[in-house]
Amino acid sequence: MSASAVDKAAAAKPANPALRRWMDFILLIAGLVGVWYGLHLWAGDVALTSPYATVAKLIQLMGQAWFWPHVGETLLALFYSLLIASVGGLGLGTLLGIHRLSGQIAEPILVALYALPKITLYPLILLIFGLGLSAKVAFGAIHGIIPVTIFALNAVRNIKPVYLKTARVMRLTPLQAMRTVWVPAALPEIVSGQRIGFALTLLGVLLGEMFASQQGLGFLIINAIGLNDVPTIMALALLLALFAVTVSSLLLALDRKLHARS
Amino acid sequence: MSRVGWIRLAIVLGAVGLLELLCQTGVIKTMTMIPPSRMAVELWKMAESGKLGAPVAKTLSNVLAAFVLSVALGFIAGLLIHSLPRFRRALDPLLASYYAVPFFVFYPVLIVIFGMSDLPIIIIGFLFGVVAMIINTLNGLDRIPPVLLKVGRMNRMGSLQTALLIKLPSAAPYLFTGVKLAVAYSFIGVIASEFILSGAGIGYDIAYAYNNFDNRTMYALMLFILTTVTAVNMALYIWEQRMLKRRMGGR
Amino acid sequence: MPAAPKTMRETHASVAGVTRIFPAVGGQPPVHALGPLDLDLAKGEFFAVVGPSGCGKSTLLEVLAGLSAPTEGTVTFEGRPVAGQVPDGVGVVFQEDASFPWLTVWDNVAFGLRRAGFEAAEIKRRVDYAVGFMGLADFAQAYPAQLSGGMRQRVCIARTLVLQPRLILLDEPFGALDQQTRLLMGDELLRLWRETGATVLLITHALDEAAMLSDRVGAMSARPGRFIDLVETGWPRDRDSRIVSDESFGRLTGHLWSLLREESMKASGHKR
Amino acid sequence: MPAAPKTMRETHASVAGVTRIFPAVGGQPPVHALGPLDLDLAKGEFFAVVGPSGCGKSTLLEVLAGLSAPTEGTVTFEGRPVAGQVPDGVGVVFQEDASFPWLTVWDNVAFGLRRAGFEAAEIKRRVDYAVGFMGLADFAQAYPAQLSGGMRQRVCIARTLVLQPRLILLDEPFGALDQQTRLLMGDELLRLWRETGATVLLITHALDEAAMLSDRVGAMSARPGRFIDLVETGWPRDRDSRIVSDESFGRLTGHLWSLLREESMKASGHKR
Amino acid sequence: SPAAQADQISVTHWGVLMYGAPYAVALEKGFFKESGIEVDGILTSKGGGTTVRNVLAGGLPYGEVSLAAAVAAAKEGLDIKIVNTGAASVYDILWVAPKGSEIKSVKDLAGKKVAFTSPKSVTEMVLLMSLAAGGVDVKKVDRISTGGIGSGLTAMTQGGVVAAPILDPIWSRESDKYQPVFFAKDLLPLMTQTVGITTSEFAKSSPEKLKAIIEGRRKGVDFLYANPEEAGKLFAKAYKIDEALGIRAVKNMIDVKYWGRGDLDLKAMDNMVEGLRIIGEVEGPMDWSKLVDKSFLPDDLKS
Ligand SMILES: Nc1ncnc2c1ncn2[C@@H]1O[C@H](COP(=O)(O)OP(=O)(O)OP(=O)(O)O)[C@@H](O)[C@H]1O
Ligand SMILES: Nc1ncnc2c1ncn2[C@@H]1O[C@H](COP(=O)(O)OP(=O)(O)OP(=O)(O)O)[C@@H](O)[C@H]1O
Ligand SMILES: [Mg+2]
Ligand SMILES: [Mg+2]
Repeated sequence: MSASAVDKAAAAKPANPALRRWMDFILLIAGLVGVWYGLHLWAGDVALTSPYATVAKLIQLMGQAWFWPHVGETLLALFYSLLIASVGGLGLGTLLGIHRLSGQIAEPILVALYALPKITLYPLILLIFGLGLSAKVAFGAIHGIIPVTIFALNAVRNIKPVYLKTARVMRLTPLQAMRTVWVPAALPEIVSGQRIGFALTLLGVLLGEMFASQQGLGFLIINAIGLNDVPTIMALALLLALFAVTVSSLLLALDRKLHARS
Repeated sequence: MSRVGWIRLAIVLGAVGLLELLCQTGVIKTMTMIPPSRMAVELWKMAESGKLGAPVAKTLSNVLAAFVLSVALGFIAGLLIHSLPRFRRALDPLLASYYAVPFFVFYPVLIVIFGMSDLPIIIIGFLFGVVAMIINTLNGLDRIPPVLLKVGRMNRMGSLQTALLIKLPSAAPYLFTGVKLAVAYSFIGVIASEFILSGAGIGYDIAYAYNNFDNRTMYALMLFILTTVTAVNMALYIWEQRMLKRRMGGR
Repeated sequence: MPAAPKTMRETHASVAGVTRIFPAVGGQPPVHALGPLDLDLAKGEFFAVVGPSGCGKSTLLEVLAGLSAPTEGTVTFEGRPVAGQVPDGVGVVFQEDASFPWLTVWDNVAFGLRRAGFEAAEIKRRVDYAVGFMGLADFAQAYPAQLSGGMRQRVCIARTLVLQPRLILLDEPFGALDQQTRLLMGDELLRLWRETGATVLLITHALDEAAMLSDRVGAMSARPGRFIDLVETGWPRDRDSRIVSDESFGRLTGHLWSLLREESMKASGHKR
Repeated sequence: MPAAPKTMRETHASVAGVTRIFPAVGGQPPVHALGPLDLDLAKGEFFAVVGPSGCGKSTLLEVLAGLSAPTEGTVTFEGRPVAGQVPDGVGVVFQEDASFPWLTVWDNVAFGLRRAGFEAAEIKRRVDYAVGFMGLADFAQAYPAQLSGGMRQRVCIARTLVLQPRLILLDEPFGALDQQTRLLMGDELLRLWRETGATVLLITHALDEAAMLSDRVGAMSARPGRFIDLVETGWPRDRDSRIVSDESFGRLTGHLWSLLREESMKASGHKR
Repeated sequence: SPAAQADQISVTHWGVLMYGAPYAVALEKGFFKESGIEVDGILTSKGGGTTVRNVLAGGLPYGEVSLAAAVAAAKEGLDIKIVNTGAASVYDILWVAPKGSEIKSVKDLAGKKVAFTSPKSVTEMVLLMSLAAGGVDVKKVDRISTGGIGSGLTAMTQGGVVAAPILDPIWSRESDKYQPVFFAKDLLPLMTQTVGITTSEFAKSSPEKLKAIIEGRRKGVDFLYANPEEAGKLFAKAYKIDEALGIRAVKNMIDVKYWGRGDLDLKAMDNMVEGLRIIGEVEGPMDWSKLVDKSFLPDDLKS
């Protein structure tokens, strides 16, 4: 009796959960494209091009030789700002997490700074960093560094004290303890922070490019806005969304793997 | 105030003092930045002359609208998404990458949908805030100990009663994180839209002062935003600490 | 051990042919957690369940309470089938801490009474009594976070008991207490049981507790849990923890211990 | 109870005049958690500590291990003062689950050996043995999240024991296990203790466990914890859980129970 | 400050509006090199004071900015000099209505909602002056700031406003969708729209470079007027737009003599300042003598 019930339960199990998840994702994307198409029908080409026209425009853009230096420029700026935001935020967050008092002092300040519309800082950034790559990098980094810091701070602060006690009982050197206990214990939350940090850093870089530059995707977007070139605006927004979703999914997969263990 | 609070205050005052010193001694030029004391004086003058009233009212009411929408709809959307685990799993990669897309490029679409009014700007603020609220609502609902929901069933409670009397209070600490972020993003969304898309409001006035090299107005307004955001944050922080203290027993 | 005249008593709650299989999730195979298993609880009986960890004790309790549906079989309470809903008159104390951290001790205890729509005066009377009875009077306005684990468990017990359920299901209610305090609480549970005449099902890890408190002990096998023996204790209704010095108490626990030694080795995956 | 010739044995670790007071934080007053208290552990002795919840047992252990400094008094291990650092040769199993969720069972157990720089072959030999010994062979490549609470606790015990400490401090190591499994694990701990000749300090809630396993039981008062009695059990070195049927076992636990009944009522704030 | 490449100059709305065409031609034809300076890129920005700030923050402090922004910067005490003229008129601006709309002239705007880009911008000024010049009571027109050209057109398509401003090359691209309501060229006098500016310091230290830039641009302007077809193609290439569109836009501008060759027409500049006065940007008289420096102009344009 019960054996047959077990079989029944086993039979109800779908063939391949990974496949089903992909199907779900594709269905969701299809739904979003449907909404997009509906909006397009409603608002018309003046405001929103159709999914098909957008993809066609994007493919056309990607076929142009001049397009790629812009992508390269944005990626370069993103790379440097991510480096600053991720590594800097991680280091700062870790220090603040280890030293409880400074963490308690700094966290509300960080949160308040985070809530400040950073776009209002742009004039200041320009005055400090001048034009060009450094300003973009700075703008990207200030968008990303605070969330990364806050996540890392909480990750380190929330490490179970008993892990640290274990490290002491094992008589680990501070370096050993850092490498083999602190970092792996805090890693899942750190990766979560990096995901948010990535998205915001990218946004920051784009905003920076919109103000003063002659290269980069942000520059192309602001130009397209100026020219009221809706297909290009849409194609670039799509490209950015695809890029962000891809990176985010990769980090999410890592995130899930790390969280699953703990 | 606690010891930590005093140290924090001292650090902030120290930073402001240092800035003041650097500006007063000319290490930072007036063309670059005016001293904090001047910012405060300028802000006071603007407030007295009544120049501040209209843009502040406009921006703050837009922020408030965006915030209320984000929190309310974010919570409801969170409840719905949480009850659809497959949908949620598919949605996950989109939620986190969402912030990388610059929304204001869709401003024309929003004009089409919502007309020429404050609404498109409120919607941009809302779009920024709502996702943070959804993410944290999901987080909070995930962390409700299942046993509390069982207590609800034992007391034969309906789903609305359960949502209000068990899910909401139980997830409250996480919802609070969402609320704090929604405040931040409502400010960021509304003011950034005003800054980029022009029109009216504090963000626009900052952009305008910037374009006209009017550093006094620009910094006065930036000071205003900074203090407002900090004050709102501090109020939320204190409220949150009070709740957490009760719940965590000061641990 | 003298057998109590069980068959002569009226059946209050029962499970018949019940199994519970948790369906497969992720890559993991389905888990056959319980049964098939039959059990009749007589009205006013104090029944204890012991068994190795993970054998399905909590699963049995949830099925009996109507909190989860059995994969096969039927559950009956007071003559009516239990399906998908907790029947009126059933109270559960869960294994985990189920106190609401956002309510004071007093409000926690009053929670169920308020949902059930009692009058304010009646709520106050019952809650004040229960809070005092559970030794929580000094902490009535405290929040659960300020209490020790054992005190929190007492809040949950009080919250369930103020509703005066006719069937009380207790899942390791004394788990967070030290052994000494467990015995004291056991005595009080016995007094309450005597006073109200409720039917009690108590799940516990501690064999001596099971042997001391109950009319009948059900010893479960390793997962999937089934009863390998149902032992009548034959204690008088009017008993307390001093029973431990009774000579038959030692024989009883010895019997349970030998029954479960094998099972618990299976369950804990020990030395296999 | 025959007194063991304790005075003739060499002292291995000791605390003298130790108190521990947690300084005030926030609005809360300082907590006097422990002492003043003296204790000498003889080399090779098996010492058990019992006492009501919150009386300072874990605090005593931390002070003894050098994990936290006493507010007053001195701690000595193998003739040298313990100060600010855990001395070599001390192993601790904590009350909470301390298995590293990011490592497999095997890697968890190997953790300390790797840090201490053992050779790969030696690590493999010791870890394989310990994993098998603890009944975890089938789960060597599993992560702690896939294990039950009891199995995780066994991982932590194995991780400490493979280092072959000369002083083993155990804080409720069987807390997550059911009573039956506890006894089995107790037997194995006894075997290990006999084989290695280590000194053991075991903290436990279960009086029978303390009485069964140890040479000497220290019963602590409610907070601030002090020893209200040190009871020699007088068991032979070569013993196991069958001792429970010994007539003097009942007398021993009875004595401990009466000692602690009062204390635990104080500590749990019950009926005051 | 860690400056960007030293061989880039700033042009307001480069890549978007017509101010950049002479630079596009000069770059492509090598006119700057011919005149003795290496320019290998143009920095763009949203216009207004942002371009001025970019000029001051960038490596090579020369840029073409709106006259309004230059005046505002000078009023706030920024140390800049106006050294040549860019766009000599505002005749590139017109207002359009949807095809088939009843709005056909400036008079039809009375009592209606009309878009401009943002408060105190050139479009607001041109709208106010054009209404006045067309004899429409300004108070009767509901003027709406839409934030940009694109959103203005969208708002108009949706019926939020009856008319919206448009400029080349967008106008050339979308002229079949809209009907013109009025052209600034039909209503307004000659008003200098953009000027070249630099810092006093740079004017002192590198007069040769300034002269070379001004000369290079002027050659570009001459080429535009002389060879509209080829110039249109070069412009389209630089702006990454359709060739036909580029040619059409360039021809439109040639028709209204949009680009100045560099000579500073104080009268036309005063006209612009008058406009700024109307929208409340400038108060009091303007003293050009401190701000304008003609010494870097080619000799034939210095008069
Ligand atoms: N939701 C679930 N999904 C899959 N398996 C489950 C689920 N809940 C419980 N199980 C499994 O069912 C079995 C019985 O669980 P149950 O909680 O009833 O045990 P128990 O006897 O109460 O154990 P304990 O004494 O440790 O509380 C266990 O092996 C457990 O792993
Ligand atoms: N970090 C701390 N700060 C303040 N008080 C503390 C701290 N750690 C422990 N205490 C207090 O010290 C007392 C002794 O704690 P300890 O953990 O040693 O008790 P215990 O005997 O191990 O209890 P249990 O049996 O519940 O594990 C408790 O009252 C506890 O509240
Ligand atoms: Mg259970
Ligand atoms: Mg302890």
